[in-house]
Amino acid sequence: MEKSQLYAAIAAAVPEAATAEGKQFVELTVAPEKLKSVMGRLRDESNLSFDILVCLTGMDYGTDLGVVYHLRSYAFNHMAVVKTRISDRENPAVDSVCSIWPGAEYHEREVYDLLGIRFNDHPDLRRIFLDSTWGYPLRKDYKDDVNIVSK
Amino acid sequence: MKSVIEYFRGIFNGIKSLLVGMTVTGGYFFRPGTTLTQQYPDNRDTLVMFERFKGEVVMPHNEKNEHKCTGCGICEINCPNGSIEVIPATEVTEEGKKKRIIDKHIYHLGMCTFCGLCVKTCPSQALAFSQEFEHAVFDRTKLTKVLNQPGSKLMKGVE
Amino acid sequence: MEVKEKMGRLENEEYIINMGPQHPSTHGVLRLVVALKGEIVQRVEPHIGYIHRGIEKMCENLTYQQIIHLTDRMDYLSAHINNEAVCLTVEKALEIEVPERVKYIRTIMSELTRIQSHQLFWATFGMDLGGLTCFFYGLRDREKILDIFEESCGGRMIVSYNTPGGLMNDIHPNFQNRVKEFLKYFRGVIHEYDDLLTGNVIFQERSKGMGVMTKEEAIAWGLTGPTGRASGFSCDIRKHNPYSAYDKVTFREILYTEGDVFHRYLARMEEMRESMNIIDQLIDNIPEGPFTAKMKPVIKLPEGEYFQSVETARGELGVYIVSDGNKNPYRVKFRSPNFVNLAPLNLMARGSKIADLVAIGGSLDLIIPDIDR
Amino acid sequence: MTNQALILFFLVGLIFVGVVILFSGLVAPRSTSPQKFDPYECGIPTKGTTWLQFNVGYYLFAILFLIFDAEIVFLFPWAVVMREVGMVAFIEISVFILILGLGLAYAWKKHALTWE
Amino acid sequence: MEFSIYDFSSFTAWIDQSLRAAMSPGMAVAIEMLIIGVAILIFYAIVGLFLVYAERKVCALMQNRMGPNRVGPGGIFQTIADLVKLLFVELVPIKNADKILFSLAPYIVIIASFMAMGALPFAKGLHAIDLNIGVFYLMAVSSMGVVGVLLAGWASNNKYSLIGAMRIGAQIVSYEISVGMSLVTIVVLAGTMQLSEIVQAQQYGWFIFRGHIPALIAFVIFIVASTAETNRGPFDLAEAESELTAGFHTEYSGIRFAFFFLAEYINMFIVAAIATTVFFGGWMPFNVYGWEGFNKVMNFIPPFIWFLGKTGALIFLIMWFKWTFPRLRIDQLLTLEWKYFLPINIINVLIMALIVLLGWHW
Repeated sequence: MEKSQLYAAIAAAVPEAATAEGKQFVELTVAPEKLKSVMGRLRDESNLSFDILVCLTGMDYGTDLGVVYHLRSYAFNHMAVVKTRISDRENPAVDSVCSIWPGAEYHEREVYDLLGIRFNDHPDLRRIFLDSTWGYPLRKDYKDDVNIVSK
Repeated sequence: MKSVIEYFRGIFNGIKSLLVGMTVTGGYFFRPGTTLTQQYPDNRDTLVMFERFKGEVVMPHNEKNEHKCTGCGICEINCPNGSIEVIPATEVTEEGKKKRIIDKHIYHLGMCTFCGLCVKTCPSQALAFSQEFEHAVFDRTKLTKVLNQPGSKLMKGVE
Repeated sequence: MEVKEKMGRLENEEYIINMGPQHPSTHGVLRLVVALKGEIVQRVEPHIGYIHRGIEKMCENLTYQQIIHLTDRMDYLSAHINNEAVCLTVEKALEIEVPERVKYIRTIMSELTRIQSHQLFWATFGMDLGGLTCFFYGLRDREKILDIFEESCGGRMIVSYNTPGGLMNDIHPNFQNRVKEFLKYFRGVIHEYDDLLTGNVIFQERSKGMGVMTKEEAIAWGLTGPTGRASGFSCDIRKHNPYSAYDKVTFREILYTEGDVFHRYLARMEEMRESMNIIDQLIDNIPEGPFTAKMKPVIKLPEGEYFQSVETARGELGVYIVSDGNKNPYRVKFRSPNFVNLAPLNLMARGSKIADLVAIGGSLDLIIPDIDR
Repeated sequence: MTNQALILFFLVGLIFVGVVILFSGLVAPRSTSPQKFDPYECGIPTKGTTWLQFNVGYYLFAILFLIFDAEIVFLFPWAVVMREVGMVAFIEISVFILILGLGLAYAWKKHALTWE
Repeated sequence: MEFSIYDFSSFTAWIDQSLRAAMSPGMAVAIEMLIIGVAILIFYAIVGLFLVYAERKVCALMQNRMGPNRVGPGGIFQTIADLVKLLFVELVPIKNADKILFSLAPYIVIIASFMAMGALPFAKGLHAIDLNIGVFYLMAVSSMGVVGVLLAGWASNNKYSLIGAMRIGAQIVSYEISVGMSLVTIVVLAGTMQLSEIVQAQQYGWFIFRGHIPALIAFVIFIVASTAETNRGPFDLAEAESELTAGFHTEYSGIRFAFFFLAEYINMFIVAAIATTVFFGGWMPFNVYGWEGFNKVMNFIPPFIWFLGKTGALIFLIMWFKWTFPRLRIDQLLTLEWKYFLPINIINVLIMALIVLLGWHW
């Protein structure tokens, strides 16, 4: 499927997401509360069937936090990027996609650990790398004078 | 009956596979000449490293104790770990102009990751990798090295 | 609170054993908290982060050239492929076409990296199962590839050979001869691997039917690399989204359907042979030309986001770079294959024995620095 | 002579180990670091008691062992006198072994020989 | 007084007579005991040290490397250097361990191996204990060492050790039967349990040749089962280092650990020596019927050398197993015993009995 076709198919399947034909992949921007239903449809729609969660990245956009999902389809070998933005920096939360892709479990724990984004309904949301005394190091406003030496 | 045949075939194939494995190890046992172990401290004199081996960063000096470092500091900027510090000095040339030279080119071997960016980006090829690989010392401070030799000068013609 | 939570999960009548961080079979500082009932594993809980270095955070303060040498230290057995992943991402962002010569050399180097990684896998996997001799044979053969690396790149494991736009320096004049010599040598000794381990009845009994992942599970968990392909998940990036010179070679994607320890092992064995075939096709045809494209000394990616996957020895490594137009990236994310492959360990090992847990862990071929990053 | 020799070997072993451990205890250093005395568990303090009720899957094997070890005890004297007694001994022991063999076959059939 | 290296009985008798002539009978026995004790101790130490060195060299060569080569010519003194080092290593008292059992365990493994060693017929007349139930005695004593291993694992207060101990428990209850059964097969053929008589019976051909295929099968099972009993090779589940770090001896340090190490090698020697005695004619030279010249040359080699040579070859075989095969899993270990060795062994004994009764053996 060509990218433009994929774009059209995605736009038809998930009308509530803002879809854009990005530089590399089709990009979708979804509100956090609609994320789970959008993701579910992206996986289950037979002409999309995004059944592989390639990558799950936590982002700090300065003002907002965000989560970026890279999805791939086994059958069609096409990719799409789903983005969601959370404006609440103090108590960020987004729905977990573990029930859709079980492989998301570790990714989400990592994002929780490094950026402090909570995932609702996550089976086992604990910090994965760092202990509880650390802040959230991948946030842009994270300060650590002891361990980070900037040139 | 079939299971009985399977049973004995299993035994036979199992023993055969074990014997095949034993021929490999036994083969090496009875051919002791095939050992490849390097007798490292003994072969120190004859051990030659590859010419591109990244042992440590050095600043080659010629026989007149001259180096090529102009003290521009590009290596310092490019080093990802901050293992290079260039301490510049100024020198008044014969024409009376002030010129930037190096006072000390400090290299922290303990922080170096041997990425090679300093050597690659040096505009005057003043740095190089040596084949020295025995870096062990008893004191961490000895890992901090001054690369330009005392009393050395900038090579003529290098800007 | 965190600690209490953990205690609550563990405090019951099960026999809790820590495997790791100081344990011979965890290949690094992975800690597995294993709940046992007799010899049977009830639950495995990986605890990671012992060597978390925050590479993603460090990248935010470094230029694109400087990032390369950090990626070496993630999956140190696929160092060259990791370098390549970042370089490909940067080149894609800058829309640079690298010279053909670079593509060929990168591909050959990647395949050599894959072979040496699988050799080490074979060595350590044999050792995990108690066949200590495997370790020495594997390392002996791996040494020859490391010598090839050292001659051209100057480093053995940590090669840092790629740079955005090309290579650090050209291949050594001896390179082609040495690679051919190695292929000849390795084709001659690879049968030892099969004789010693693959065919061995004890090994087969221990590995067949252990830690099974079905194709559906593998896809759902995102298992990639030989681990995924042993389950029938056709996930070879080289095949499906070719990069560098992979579109110029013909090779087989090793696929099995069983998804057990034995077939993960077999997939790696076959991949070594397939890698040798790939090198065969390329080694004599390296085109002449420059070893690097023309690059500015300071690389600034145009604003945007870039994602590129490559196939490392362990699976799909994705590099996701978000740039705000500066010389430093805004955010770098590495989708490391080991991190993903570790996740279903509990699923695989549940109900097997301790010895199987070691075999399953070994068959995933985990590199802990890549998990922790 | 034989009995004394048995005691002798027992004593030699005892003295050998005792003397060497004593000597080692005298010359070896002694540390006071409390961490060193912890049981090894990969650098993590042991959780729970070690001597917990341990589920071993081989009690059935232990029972079978008792049966067959007793069988061997009977087989040894039979083996010594078999030549003198002749074919009768063979038939008798065949019946004996057959009964035990049937027991083994039964255990096999009932999957008692698979570790659980 | 004349004695030959081919028959030590005259030599021992001469010692006995001269001692009895010089002093009271009680004193003489005491002196004899002392001589035997010291001799066996020295032999024990030499065998231990040499086997440790041999294993390291064998495994090195099989693994395509050099092995010890620094201390002495070819590294021959390496084990002595190791021993001295181990003597000077701290004996760490483990917190909450069962102190008595913990220190008792090395005694048991060493004493068991000593008692087994004493019953081996090294050469004609060179035989400290010649029981009429020698085979039985060896079986009993050599499996006693495993109890020490079990104790060590239990007493260490370490979870790995405990699992190792449990495994060795399973191993004892299984492979004891195989060892016994394969020895029964030979006792059927020999008609005696006295080791000296078994050796003597092999004067005109070793049992492995005379007993047809049943003897060969018995030998294979014996060597595999005794490898398992000595907790070695592919059967080293109790110390499986990839799962249990060091298994039952994880907590043992210094010379206490060295005793377990030593006992393992001595046990290997003992099982190889038993196999030599019952299958390979003990100290009997290799003779081929009709080749007079060849037999003369073979007979010229002293029996002591024959015995050690055959034992050494079998030890090499056991080492070869260890450095080639991956380790078995505990359930495979039991499967191998109960589903393969035991049925085969039972039938094997019966076939052997039939062969003996019908006079089909040579």
